[in-house]
Amino acid sequence: MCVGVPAKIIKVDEYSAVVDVMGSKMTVGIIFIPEVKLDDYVIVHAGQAMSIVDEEYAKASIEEWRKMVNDRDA
Amino acid sequence: MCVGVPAKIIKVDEYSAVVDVMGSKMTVGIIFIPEVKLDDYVIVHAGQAMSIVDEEYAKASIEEWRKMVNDRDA
Amino acid sequence: MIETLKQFSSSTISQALLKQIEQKAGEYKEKFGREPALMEVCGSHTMAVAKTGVKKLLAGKVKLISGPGCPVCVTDQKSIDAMIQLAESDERIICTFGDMVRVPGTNRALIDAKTDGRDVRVVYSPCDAVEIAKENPDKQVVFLGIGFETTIPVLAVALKKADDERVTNFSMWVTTKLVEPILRKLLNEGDVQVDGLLLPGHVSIVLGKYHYQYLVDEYRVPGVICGFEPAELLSGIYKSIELLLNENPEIINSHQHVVRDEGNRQAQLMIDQYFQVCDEAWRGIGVIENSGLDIRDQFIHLNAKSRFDIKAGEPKPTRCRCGEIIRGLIPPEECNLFAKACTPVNPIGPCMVSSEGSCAASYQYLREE
Amino acid sequence: MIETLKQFSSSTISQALLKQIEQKAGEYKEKFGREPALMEVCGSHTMAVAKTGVKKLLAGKVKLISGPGCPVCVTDQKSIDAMIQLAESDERIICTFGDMVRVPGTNRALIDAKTDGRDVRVVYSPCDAVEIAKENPDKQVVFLGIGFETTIPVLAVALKKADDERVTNFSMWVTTKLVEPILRKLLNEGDVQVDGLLLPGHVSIVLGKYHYQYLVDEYRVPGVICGFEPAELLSGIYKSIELLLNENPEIINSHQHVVRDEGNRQAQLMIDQYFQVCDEAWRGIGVIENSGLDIRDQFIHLNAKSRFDIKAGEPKPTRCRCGEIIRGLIPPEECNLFAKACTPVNPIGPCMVSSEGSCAASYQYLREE
Amino acid sequence: MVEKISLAHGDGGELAHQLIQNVFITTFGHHDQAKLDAAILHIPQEKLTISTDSFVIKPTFFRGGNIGKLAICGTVNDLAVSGATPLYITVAFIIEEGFSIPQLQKIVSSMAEEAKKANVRIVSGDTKVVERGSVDGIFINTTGIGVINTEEMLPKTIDKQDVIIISGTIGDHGISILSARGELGLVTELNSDCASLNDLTSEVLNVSSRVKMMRDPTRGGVATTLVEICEDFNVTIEINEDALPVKEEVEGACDILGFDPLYLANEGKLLLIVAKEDEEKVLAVLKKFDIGREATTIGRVSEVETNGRLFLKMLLGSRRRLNRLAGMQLPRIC
Amino acid sequence: MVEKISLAHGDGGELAHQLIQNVFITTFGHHDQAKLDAAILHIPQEKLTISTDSFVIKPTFFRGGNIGKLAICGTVNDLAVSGATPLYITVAFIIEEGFSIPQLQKIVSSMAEEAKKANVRIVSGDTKVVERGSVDGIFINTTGIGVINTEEMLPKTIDKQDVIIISGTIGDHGISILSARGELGLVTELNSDCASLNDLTSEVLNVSSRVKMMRDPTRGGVATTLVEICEDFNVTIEINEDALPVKEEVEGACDILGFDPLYLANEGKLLLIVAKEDEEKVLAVLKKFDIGREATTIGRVSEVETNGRLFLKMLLGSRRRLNRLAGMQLPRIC
Ligand code: SF4
Ligand code: SF4
Ligand SMILES: [Mg+2]
Ligand SMILES: [Mg+2]
Ligand SMILES: [Mg+2]
Ligand SMILES: [Mg+2]
Ligand SMILES: [Mg+2]
Ligand SMILES: [Mg+2]
Ligand SMILES: [Mg+2]
Ligand SMILES: [Mg+2]
Ligand SMILES: [Mg+2]
Ligand SMILES: [Mg+2]
Repeated sequence: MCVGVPAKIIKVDEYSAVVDVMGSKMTVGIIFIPEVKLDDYVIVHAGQAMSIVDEEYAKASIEEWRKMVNDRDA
Repeated sequence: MCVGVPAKIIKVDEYSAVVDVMGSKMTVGIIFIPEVKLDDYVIVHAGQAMSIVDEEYAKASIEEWRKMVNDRDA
Repeated sequence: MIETLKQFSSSTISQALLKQIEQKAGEYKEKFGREPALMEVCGSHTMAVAKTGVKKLLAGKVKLISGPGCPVCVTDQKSIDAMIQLAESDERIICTFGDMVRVPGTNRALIDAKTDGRDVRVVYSPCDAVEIAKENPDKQVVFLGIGFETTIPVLAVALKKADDERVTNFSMWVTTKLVEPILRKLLNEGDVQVDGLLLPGHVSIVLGKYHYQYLVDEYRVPGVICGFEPAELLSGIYKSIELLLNENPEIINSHQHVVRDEGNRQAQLMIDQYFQVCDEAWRGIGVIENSGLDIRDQFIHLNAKSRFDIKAGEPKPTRCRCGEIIRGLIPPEECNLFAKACTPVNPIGPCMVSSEGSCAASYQYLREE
Repeated sequence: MIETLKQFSSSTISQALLKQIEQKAGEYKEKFGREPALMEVCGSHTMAVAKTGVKKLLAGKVKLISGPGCPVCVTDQKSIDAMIQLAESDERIICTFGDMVRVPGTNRALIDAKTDGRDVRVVYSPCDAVEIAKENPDKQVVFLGIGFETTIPVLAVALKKADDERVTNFSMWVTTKLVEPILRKLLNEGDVQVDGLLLPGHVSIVLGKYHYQYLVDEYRVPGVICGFEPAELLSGIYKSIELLLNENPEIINSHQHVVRDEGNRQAQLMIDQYFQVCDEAWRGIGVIENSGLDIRDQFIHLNAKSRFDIKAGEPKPTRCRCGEIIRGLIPPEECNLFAKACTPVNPIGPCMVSSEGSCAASYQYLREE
Repeated sequence: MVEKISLAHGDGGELAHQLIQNVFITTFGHHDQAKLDAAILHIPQEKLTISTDSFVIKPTFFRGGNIGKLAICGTVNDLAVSGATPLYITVAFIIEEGFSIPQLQKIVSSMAEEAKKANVRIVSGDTKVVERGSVDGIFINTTGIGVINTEEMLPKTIDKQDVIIISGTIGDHGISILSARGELGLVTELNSDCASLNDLTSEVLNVSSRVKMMRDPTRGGVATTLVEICEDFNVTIEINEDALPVKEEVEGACDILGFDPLYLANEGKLLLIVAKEDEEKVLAVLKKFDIGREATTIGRVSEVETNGRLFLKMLLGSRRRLNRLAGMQLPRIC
Repeated sequence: MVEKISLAHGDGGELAHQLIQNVFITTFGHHDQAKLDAAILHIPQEKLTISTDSFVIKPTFFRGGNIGKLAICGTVNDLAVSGATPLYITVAFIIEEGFSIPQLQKIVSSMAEEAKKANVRIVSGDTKVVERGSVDGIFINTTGIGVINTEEMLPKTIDKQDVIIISGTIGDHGISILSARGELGLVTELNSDCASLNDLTSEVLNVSSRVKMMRDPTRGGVATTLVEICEDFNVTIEINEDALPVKEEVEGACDILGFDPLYLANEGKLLLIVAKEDEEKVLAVLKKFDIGREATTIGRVSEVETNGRLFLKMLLGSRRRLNRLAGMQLPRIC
């Protein structure tokens, strides 16, 4: 439904931030995530950061999958 | 002081005429020579016909010069 | 972080999940006598399951039905004609997402208008269109605002910017769509067997998990919010089948690292501030009450529909079956024109040209001939 | 007719006339102790005597002095700067005769403004500029009206057209010059020895023969109106020397097939209707009272000088000696810059770039190095 | 197929593929070459010559030709005047988005036809489509390769008294294009002289081994071409005003606008420097051709090993120097 | 000399003469050739190859090069991949009135430098100046001639199990240019890969006689180039998603804009089809070069004598067909 990409915040201004996607940079709006801070990862859609990526949850997902893999292998 | 070229009238309208200069054609104004008629030769300057060429006088000039030439040769 | 996210496309994990799904799908078939049918609501999911091969790999085991989640594809032909007509003026600059430019109108597409000399520009962000308006004060700049709930708040940001900065030559032509009304419509009509829903990863950023509770409460259909990488898709499908086997419908947020259960409050507020619900016409379906958003009356000065007198006639009917495809009634291959008269170079319907269209996905990713 | 006119460039006739002139010039020298000095008032005559070789062939026998008859060359530097400044706007289209585009202003020429993106167009007829104005209603179209009495009525036609057709975005920047005041000035000052005048073939179409009677009555200087073809030039020169030998000044119309003795009444009336006399600044000479024509107050709405606020600063003085050249005080070769710093590619003064300029004529037609 | 060129026709994708297949390969007719990045040439010869030109003419279509025909003739002629037999030609198009495909087809067909006439093979092509406004319609580059068959190569040493020959009337192309542009109000029915000259040059070289140099006096006209020869080879040339072949329409147009035919472009004229002894022979050969019927001697080499200058001998007997144009010819009024 | 190109620089007159003298001849450095309409080539060989391309890149200057460098590399590469040693190149400029002469000088210098690097001689030139608005800045056509030294010519018969090798990361040029345009807000420090490949190709051909075909995957990218090979030579090729070398910046940019690196242009990458037996040998040679350090095998020929199709083997093991682009890549949002 919409392209969204994880991008790292490398500079924060009042209403905008510069993000880096593996070396490619872009200025995006942060009106939807005013709490964002340097080094956060955000999902960018059409020039706006929509969400801050929570690494804990991401790791938990992977953990869950790994367990499934191991369960199966076991 | 000004480029002026003899051109033959090949079409006459109310305020303009089409002239032919040895095959190249152009539309020119005739406001200065309202008496102009088909087949007249006119002097054209910057898109306006300025004067009707009088062949009699032209011939007279040539006659005059020829006489000078002959006088000299004689 | 990137290392973590990269694992979402890990081949090992994905292969393992595939096997797990096959097993669960087997159990399902045993129990219910047929394969489980899941609908990807979201066009990006349609694209992702095709592009990664998930759809092919699960063929015969899990039925993946493409839903109405491609915003270009669901846009009514008359709306598309109106947007193209809008471009037919030397006084205007039409700004659009790349997705719209090749979509066929009744007579031609935006790109043909551009070829003919109209000023049609592809922008990445709607705010770029406001900047273009500021740089071209003698032209009317119109942004074509299409999209579902992920994109709508972004459109609101552009409206806010134009309004705050008093950019008087900017306006937006809006035909946005909402997820809930179309899902209700599909589930109410019941023409297509949908056992569970893969819920959109990005729309859900805005809406959150709780929003979907009506699916469970009113339709007893389970849903899993998931992402777009192979492992995410597969685990979403796995969880969906698990829920179906348990016969205990529930909404699972399997995209928690991105989607908060309550959604994004700021984005929701922005939507409320600049938009109001309206009836919207959906391709092949017709008008659905309160199924879209248009610019609030308070900001009517930014609404291209009131600024320009555009009257698109009734579109010429074609044999394109996009309408049925977006409702999940038929797969693209069942359209007689598919890959014959209709190809990405010569698209007959929007589903063949939109980057999220089901026909485009089938043509590009599933077809080997 | 064409056959008749072709004889005007007959080599036989011209050769014979040359010989006759040589003889007459010999008589003159015998009688007066020096060669006869004739001034070609007209720039086209300057060009013609150079281009046909007449000047070279008569060198040492008849002194041909170039006069002030090149309209570009006599235009004051400040006026040229103003016209170029006029072009420095994106809102304007400047239309001009080809003659003006390479004339150097203090900083640059019109052609440089064009290279920089200004809209400068060469037209053949001033009326074409009115048409351009009609085609470009959102631009101000300005025609640069320069010229002597042949061109002034043609400018009047364009003014009439713009006025009759209410073309509100057309105007004309006029710096025209009149022949009589400058001739009086030169003859009054007497800095240059002029025995007789070759009177302009085309200006005389408008003015007629009788107009020049003041030369005879007030200055006792004879004049011959003649054309531009070799035989015409030569016979004009011949008749001039004859008059000088007779010591009986007179105006001869040697261009009778084109010039009526009374001139062209219609053209004279058009001039009167649209123009009024004004003081004009002449290059290297300064302002001469009543020496030019500007648009009548009644048509001030067509006058670019009142429409646009153009203020050219004082031009930077250069070592260009055009001012002296147009007064016939020195030949181009006496300017230190001639053919060194100043060439047609890099003109320092207008005389090097105008197609009728004395320096251009010398550079192109007389110089062998 | 859509009727207008779009940017997608130039991006190397499906539409580009279709354009090349349907318009270029079908018209130029070589299917295998198209599969490769570079064309293979078979040339049984060691002395090769190459020439490149871009064609940007406005208008694209004019009396006597179009940009496509011109692009073939122009490069064929540059090879031909160097004494070579043109064999191969490459064509590269830059096309504006929105350009009409039927018009493109017409241009491409003219190219195929003229290439056939001139007996050259079109061997490599390229098509770029650019955004509207990035180019005005269509520009074409052609690059040609020819072989030199003669023993000695041109140019040969120019001698005093060598004659200057032109194969026909001058300035036709220049005035025809000016009129086609319609800008200065001039209307003529004059055709551009646009033509391939390789038959002329090869016949001339067949009969005379004393041709010193050949040129096609295009932009800048006969005068500029000769000025360049004078400077480059340190010779003085004198041409005669009354010997210059000029069509009446061209003379008339030049009179009106204050132009000089010596500086007008030609696209199908051959300018030769030939030893006096072979003057008649060469003229006779040229006159055998339709496009050489009005061939005539216009001047001679008056000095060699000098600092090169070009002179025009005028009717009255005096001469004047001719220089390069200082800028384009502009219509003069006053 | 004036600092901007004016129309008079292209009309064959005095200013045109000065421009050619001061900028082109001085930089390219051959004074005698300039006197003739066509250049004479000395090629001790019978198998010649020729290739033409126009370069219309915007912006004119970009990270890693400019239009001039690109114009040399591009044509050198088309010759090189055909198995030839590039020898001569012609250059033809179309320049907009008002273009900066110092910038032109920079472009011309890059061309001279790259030509020297690639060991090709610039032998014939052309300059046209067009009215403002008739062209966007500067376009350059180059046409190159090369000789084929090998016994057998490319392409050779493609066999089943032949491998597909790419000389380095894909899409660098495409994303670098996109970023240089600044239109979509993307900023990268990525250089275009713009480079001449003839050293690579000649070394590869030196060590292996089993190179079947070489290409430079420019417009349309690796996917389009391979689709064309599949269709033209009736083979099926399978490439592996996880084997594609893609720089992180390129991947990131593609993620944001919804682009596919397989369809992005490259200007300094060599794509080879090589017999399996020589795979390691060829890779070893490529890796010796700076620009070949990341050479890698990306796929193989899976079928021959079939109706040619290209497939991408995906991470999860299934495959999908790759077609030509249907139009340009456009950034997608929804
Ligand atoms: S294949 Fe084409 S015509 Fe058929 S439904 Fe899809 S878009 Fe419409
Ligand atoms: S040669 Fe040049 S500088 Fe000298 S007077 Fe003439 S125009 Fe002026
Ligand atoms: Mg050439
Ligand atoms: Mg040429
Ligand atoms: Mg030539
Ligand atoms: Mg190419
Ligand atoms: Mg004449
Ligand atoms: Mg090529
Ligand atoms: Mg190429
Ligand atoms: Mg050339
Ligand atoms: Mg290539
Ligand atoms: Mg990815």
